[in-house]
Amino acid sequence: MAENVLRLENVTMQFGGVVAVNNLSLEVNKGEIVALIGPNGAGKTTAFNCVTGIYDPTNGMISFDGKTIVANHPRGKMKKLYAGENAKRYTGVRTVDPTPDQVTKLGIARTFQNIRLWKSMTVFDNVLTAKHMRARQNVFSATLRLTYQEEKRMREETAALLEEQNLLQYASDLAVSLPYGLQRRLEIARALATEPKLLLLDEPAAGMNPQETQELGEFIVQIKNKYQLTVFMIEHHMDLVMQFSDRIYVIDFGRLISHGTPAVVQADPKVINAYLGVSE
Amino acid sequence: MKKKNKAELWIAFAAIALIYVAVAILEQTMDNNHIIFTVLKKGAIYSLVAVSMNLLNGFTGLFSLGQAGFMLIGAYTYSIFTMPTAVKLTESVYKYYEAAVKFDTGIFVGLICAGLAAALFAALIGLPVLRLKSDYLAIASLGFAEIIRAIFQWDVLGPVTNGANVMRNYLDLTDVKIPFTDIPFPPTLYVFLAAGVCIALIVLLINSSYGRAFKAIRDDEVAAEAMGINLFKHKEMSFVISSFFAGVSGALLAMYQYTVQAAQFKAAMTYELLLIVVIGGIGSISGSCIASFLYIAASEWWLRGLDMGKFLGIDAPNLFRSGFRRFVFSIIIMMIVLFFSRGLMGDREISFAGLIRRFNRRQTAGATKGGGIDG
Amino acid sequence: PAATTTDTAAADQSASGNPVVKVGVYEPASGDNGAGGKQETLGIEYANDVSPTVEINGTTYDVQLVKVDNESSNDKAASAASTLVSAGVSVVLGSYGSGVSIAASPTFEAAGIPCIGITCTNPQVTEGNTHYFRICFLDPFQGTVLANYAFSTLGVKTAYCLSKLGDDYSGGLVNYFVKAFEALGGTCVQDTFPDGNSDFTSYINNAKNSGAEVFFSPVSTEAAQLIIDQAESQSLGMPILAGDTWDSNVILQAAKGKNVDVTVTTFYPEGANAEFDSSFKEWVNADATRLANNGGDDTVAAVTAMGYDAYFFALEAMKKAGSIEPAAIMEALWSTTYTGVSGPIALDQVNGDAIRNTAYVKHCNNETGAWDALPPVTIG
Amino acid sequence: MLDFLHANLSYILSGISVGGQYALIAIGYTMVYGILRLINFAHGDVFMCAGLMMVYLSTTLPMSVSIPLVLVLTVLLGFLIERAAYKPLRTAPRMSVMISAIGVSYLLQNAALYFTGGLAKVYPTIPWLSRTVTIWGSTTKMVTLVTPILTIVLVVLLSLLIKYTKVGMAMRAVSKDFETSRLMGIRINTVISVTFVIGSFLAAVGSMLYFTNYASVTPISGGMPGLKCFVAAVFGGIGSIPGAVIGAFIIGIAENIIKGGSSIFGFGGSGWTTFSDAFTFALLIIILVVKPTGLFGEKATDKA
Amino acid sequence: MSDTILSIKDLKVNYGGIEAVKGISFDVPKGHIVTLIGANGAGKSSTLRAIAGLVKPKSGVIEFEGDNIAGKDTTAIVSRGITLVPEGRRIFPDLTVYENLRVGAYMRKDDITPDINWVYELFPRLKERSWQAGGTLSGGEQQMLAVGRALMSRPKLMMMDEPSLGLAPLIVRDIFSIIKEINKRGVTILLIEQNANMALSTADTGYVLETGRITMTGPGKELLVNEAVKAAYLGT
Ligand SMILES: Nc1ncnc2c1ncn2[C@@H]1O[C@H](COP(=O)(O)OP(=O)(O)OP(=O)(O)O)[C@@H](O)[C@H]1O
Ligand SMILES: Nc1ncnc2c1ncn2[C@@H]1O[C@H](COP(=O)(O)OP(=O)(O)OP(=O)(O)O)[C@@H](O)[C@H]1O
Ligand SMILES: [Mg+2]
Ligand SMILES: [Mg+2]
Repeated sequence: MAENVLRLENVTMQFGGVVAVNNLSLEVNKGEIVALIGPNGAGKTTAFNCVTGIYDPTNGMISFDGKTIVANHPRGKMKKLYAGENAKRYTGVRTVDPTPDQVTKLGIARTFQNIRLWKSMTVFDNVLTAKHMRARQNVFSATLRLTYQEEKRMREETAALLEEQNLLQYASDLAVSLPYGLQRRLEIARALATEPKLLLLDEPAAGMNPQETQELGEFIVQIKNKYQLTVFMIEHHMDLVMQFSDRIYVIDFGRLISHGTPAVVQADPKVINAYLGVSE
Repeated sequence: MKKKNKAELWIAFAAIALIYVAVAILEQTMDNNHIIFTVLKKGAIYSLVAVSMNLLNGFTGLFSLGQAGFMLIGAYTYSIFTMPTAVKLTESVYKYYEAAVKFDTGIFVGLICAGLAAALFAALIGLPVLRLKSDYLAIASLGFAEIIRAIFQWDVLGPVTNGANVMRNYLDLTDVKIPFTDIPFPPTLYVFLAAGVCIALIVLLINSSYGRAFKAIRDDEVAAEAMGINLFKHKEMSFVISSFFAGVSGALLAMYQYTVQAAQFKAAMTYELLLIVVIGGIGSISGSCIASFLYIAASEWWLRGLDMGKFLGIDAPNLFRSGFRRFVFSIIIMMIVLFFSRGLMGDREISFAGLIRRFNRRQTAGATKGGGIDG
Repeated sequence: PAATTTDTAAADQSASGNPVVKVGVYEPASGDNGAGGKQETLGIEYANDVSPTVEINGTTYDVQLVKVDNESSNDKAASAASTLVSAGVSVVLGSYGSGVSIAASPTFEAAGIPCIGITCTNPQVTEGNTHYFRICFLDPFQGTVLANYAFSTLGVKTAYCLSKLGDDYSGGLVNYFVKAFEALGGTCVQDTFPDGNSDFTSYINNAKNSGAEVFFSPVSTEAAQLIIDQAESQSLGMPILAGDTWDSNVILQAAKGKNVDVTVTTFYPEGANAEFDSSFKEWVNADATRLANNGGDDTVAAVTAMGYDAYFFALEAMKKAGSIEPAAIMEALWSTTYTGVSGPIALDQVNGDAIRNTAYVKHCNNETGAWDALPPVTIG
Repeated sequence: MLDFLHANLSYILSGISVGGQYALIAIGYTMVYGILRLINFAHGDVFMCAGLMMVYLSTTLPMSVSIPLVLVLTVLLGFLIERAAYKPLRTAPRMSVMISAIGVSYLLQNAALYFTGGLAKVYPTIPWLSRTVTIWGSTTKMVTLVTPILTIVLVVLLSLLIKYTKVGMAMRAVSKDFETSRLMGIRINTVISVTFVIGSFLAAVGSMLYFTNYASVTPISGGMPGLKCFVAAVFGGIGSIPGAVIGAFIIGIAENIIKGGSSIFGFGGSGWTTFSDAFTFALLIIILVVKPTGLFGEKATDKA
Repeated sequence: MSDTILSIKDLKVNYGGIEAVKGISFDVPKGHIVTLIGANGAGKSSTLRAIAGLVKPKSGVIEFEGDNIAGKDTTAIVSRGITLVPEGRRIFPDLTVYENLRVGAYMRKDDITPDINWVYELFPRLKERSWQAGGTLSGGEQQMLAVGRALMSRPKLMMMDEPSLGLAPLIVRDIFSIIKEINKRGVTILLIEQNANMALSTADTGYVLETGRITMTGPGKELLVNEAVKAAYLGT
């Protein structure tokens, strides 16, 4: 049995009356590419946001590499509001509520549904800045250039990374001036610069045509192997999902409705009803 | 590419050195009471605050309007610390109170303490305020500045702050001595040195890994946080550092002005600084400096004649009466804002290579487009 | 490192061919004290019109006024002062408002230029300075006069004192008033209002609720107008007392026809010198701008008379110095004497303050909108 | 309790009155912010200019003419400011527009300074409004009683306009998305102008009520009320009209109670008044710390 | 052959120094569905934005019903009967579904009730949610609203910019059947899609855009089987 890298256990995220993620449990194993699919508004992005610390889930536990990184149970106002499953289950657990940067530091990096590059920065600086987190320096030593060697190392590594992604020729261009597809690739390169073990991709192929989507899939496999990553992605392009993922989780209204290998999921009537539709 | 950068850096150094030499020579040869020195001193001090404000507003994207408050803290800390104990105790300044601070320090220690006091305060108010977004942050920081001003005017603190009355007789620019001697240090040069060192530190910071992190926060907070940049830590850092330098510049302003009073550090002062930062170009250090000098020179020197009956040789006491200067000045500002909506420099810096390139271009061909400014 | 500026001053020549001596007029034309500053400046201008030249050591000089607006603001003081220094003035007159005088003092000191305070009454203006002189009485004196007046003449035991936060003038005067009033056995309730405040109703209610019998508020004329207006609408019901700033036709206009009782102390009461009054009125009425600067009518403000005296006092000092060198004038000022429309002026040898022991008391007549003179008060 | 209220009625009365005047100005801030995301720093100065116009017009014209004329001219001023100083910067960075607003504020103040010669101008008495009335032993001007009523009537009218009319709907649409509004055929410049016209109109009404209370107008008369009203708008959640009104009343009343603090609560001496403005800000900061977008502010959701 | 409603001649669009559209020409016949496909950044959106007047074209002619509308004001253009369903839906989040539809008919002075009923008929989902604020709808619902809103102005020409972006496969199919439905009612449609398969099988005519230029054209069904198109846009 493969060891699991990411594990969600009964995760629930409630906004006021809306339960965006409802008692969701899933696992992502080391070295896998796992896809999360489901209709619009099913709660996929919300689930990602719970993992990365942007939201603080209402209930449930998330562990990464065997360590609990998020844990919560209904408190305060939520206590009255939330009466779903497992409401009491985690009351004894110490709540863990990391900020996104802490999660990233643990080794989870992500990309965004709508590209979020740093607009005023060059391609090079976008990647270089992502290395800031792991740099060994403080504000004084950095300002007074006492750690110039560290800076030099960061620059060399950035250049190497860009070289690898075939982005080096754009190094001094503004990130936003790149074509869309390259921006996606740059966003992934930036995420890699944080030296992650797990990469979360939110609709990496949005706005790409089938051909570009195909290339993207190959690219993901390539970096996964090279950096020994685990990949967890949200996607609506079924060609990409079915061809490249090892396993698929399907959610609807925040709940898991199906999971398994692409073949299994594709044939599941629940999934066809809620998501895929009947192909003509 | 690397080589060209190096060369440019050296040219920049040379140019800055040249400015210093020019100031030193000017001060040795010209009458020291000429208004030009007022402009130079105040301009240098405003450059420092403007740059520190730019660090926060321009580079970190935190829209804060608390600058005047931090300058106030710096100015008061400096004046309280450096006012000779004898003066404090002789009633001449603390007329209505018994001075409570019974020690004094030198100028250097005073300046550092001024910065530290402002930084400390910034660290405290940063905790609640930095959670707020854009305009809410602006108004909250403006509010804090007003609260600080009220506290410094409070008569209960009179023994320390002299209530709402002026602080004076502390060590000012005339008390600066050349180290280990009793020879007075040229005051304008001193202000230039002090402000220059501070600005240099800010520039080094901005070009370091931390500076990039600040810019990342400005461009996209969510992405910055997702890439492992601790938002609060970095915002607080930028806020504290910016306030430190605002405090130092407050102290320099106190030195230059000979007297300080809390009443002067009003919201209007912050607006004025914001105006300078934007006119210079948000995110441009050299822009802030140039705008500071131009702003001070125009408002306090070049346009004075508009107020005093005679301007550019035209004698028209009825038109050029009191208030006309400010009227004209505000029209000029509006023009700049409307026609250079990104400021004089945009977010670029002056670059000597750019200047040279422009110069060459003009000499060789008729190419007109492009500026002397460059990334 | 460099020499002083006077060589440029001496080199200037006017149209008449006479050499020129420049006199700096360091006064506010805007801000809180704009109205007072303008009236003070009018006195100087009038004097300059009356006597545009001065004979020093046999040479006739044209006196040229160099005016700068200090905007009633301490932070503008230093650069306004540098403007004068830069223009090469030999002596500076002003300013109305003590704060700006204190703030500009070091700039003038550094340039070695003597200054003559006209109506700035705060002791700190001249204290410890050898270059700042003054031709009016001081706040400790004025405060004592007002306290005596309130305690003895009005017979009140509790006073409500309102000053502006961060204003040296009102803060100082209230302080001396309180000291004197409490020494006499009275009690004081103190309050301050912040900059930019225009709602005085709460302060008036505070005064009423505090059980005070007199409302002492030696603040700027801007605030005074508001106080008078709101005192009426809130039925203050006690006399208002103030210092020299309120001696202004702005106050008269505000109080005319209102149910308020205003008494002020001042440097000069209109009518004390009929000749000066009438010729000044003629001069003011001759020009619309002057009239506007005087607040719209031809009332003679005390500060105007003082400005007039200050000008001649400065000329006197130049004559005595026999030079237009600032240093020489500064030296000569200590021993200059002059009898002006506001009385004889001589300076003490400690701080260079005028030796004056008389303050004039005026009461506002709400029907005629003019000042009624009360007997002057002399102390010491 | 009743006695306490009775004794301090005058503070509360003037608080309510000031609050009403603040509300009329605060609405201008909040509406412009709602539509342009712009802190219109010049709004307080428009208010001051309305005061000065009244001073100058009433010297030659009767009240029945000057009052409507002031309303019209102020509206025109607001309209011109928008066209000259903000419209050219529609696509410029947000900060530039704000600086333009600060610039206009400077310009208006300095123009007023130049033309008035920096002297305070006595505000004319508007006959009926200035009458003194006595209620329950406290004397006050008629305007104190009129202000809150007038304010509430105007605010209700305004809310109806925004909620139910076509131009109101357009305003709400434009405030979210210029480009798409244009695609719908909305003339955004017209809609923005309407916003400024309404804001300036209310400022003009506010100026009549305010200066009737405070007798004189100076070039900086707009500064402090402007800042306070902006605080009121933020307090209530900038962009929200009811928020601005409630914020304004809270600030007006709190401010007057604080000024009367030593008398009402019987301790503290002049410390209360030293901090009267500071208190306003402290209140604001407390609200913002608890509710980062003000009392009725929309939540800024930034989804990842 | 039916007459041409929109005719583009040598259109160029620049952003600062960047040339996004480098001189393209094409016609849209009345009553047809025409689609533009092409890689990211090919200039598809820029073309539509130029037609709608949201960007000023650098040069070229945009003829709508015989008049040149290039460079005209957006309001003037949309009042002629052109409408754009913008990239990313852009519904007004604070307005209710009903108000969003009303804003869509902002320029009309006549009775809009029949049109609202028509939209509700097309999208019964919107009728259920008519009092819900637009911002709280799900992505698919928002897309329906954006289309409905565009219909409210009774357009002669409806331009859609990637209506299927980010939608679940099920909804994507819905959207395309709705496009056909609208077209049947007489509205000419100019469609941009990344989902080239769907777009080409729906459209009467297709154009392929590459870095600001048109490189191929033909009936949708033909392009669908074209080898070059297949290789570049349809994947394997
Ligand atoms: N901050 C929030 N406040 C309130 N509701 C929210 C918030 N974030 C998400 N939601 C709601 O939660 C539900 C799930 O949204 P989410 O973005 O996770 O969907 P998704 O599965 O990523 O859909 P899509 O495929 O369209 O991106 C939606 O109904 C959404 O409106
Ligand atoms: N506002 C803008 N400023 C500068 N460049 C722009 C702007 N909008 C688009 N561009 C550039 O113009 C080119 C064409 O963009 P456009 O949006 O028209 O492409 P598209 O074909 O619609 O692509 P996509 O599939 O990504 O929507 C791109 O290179 C893009 O970077
Ligand atoms: Mg999503
Ligand atoms: Mg596009």
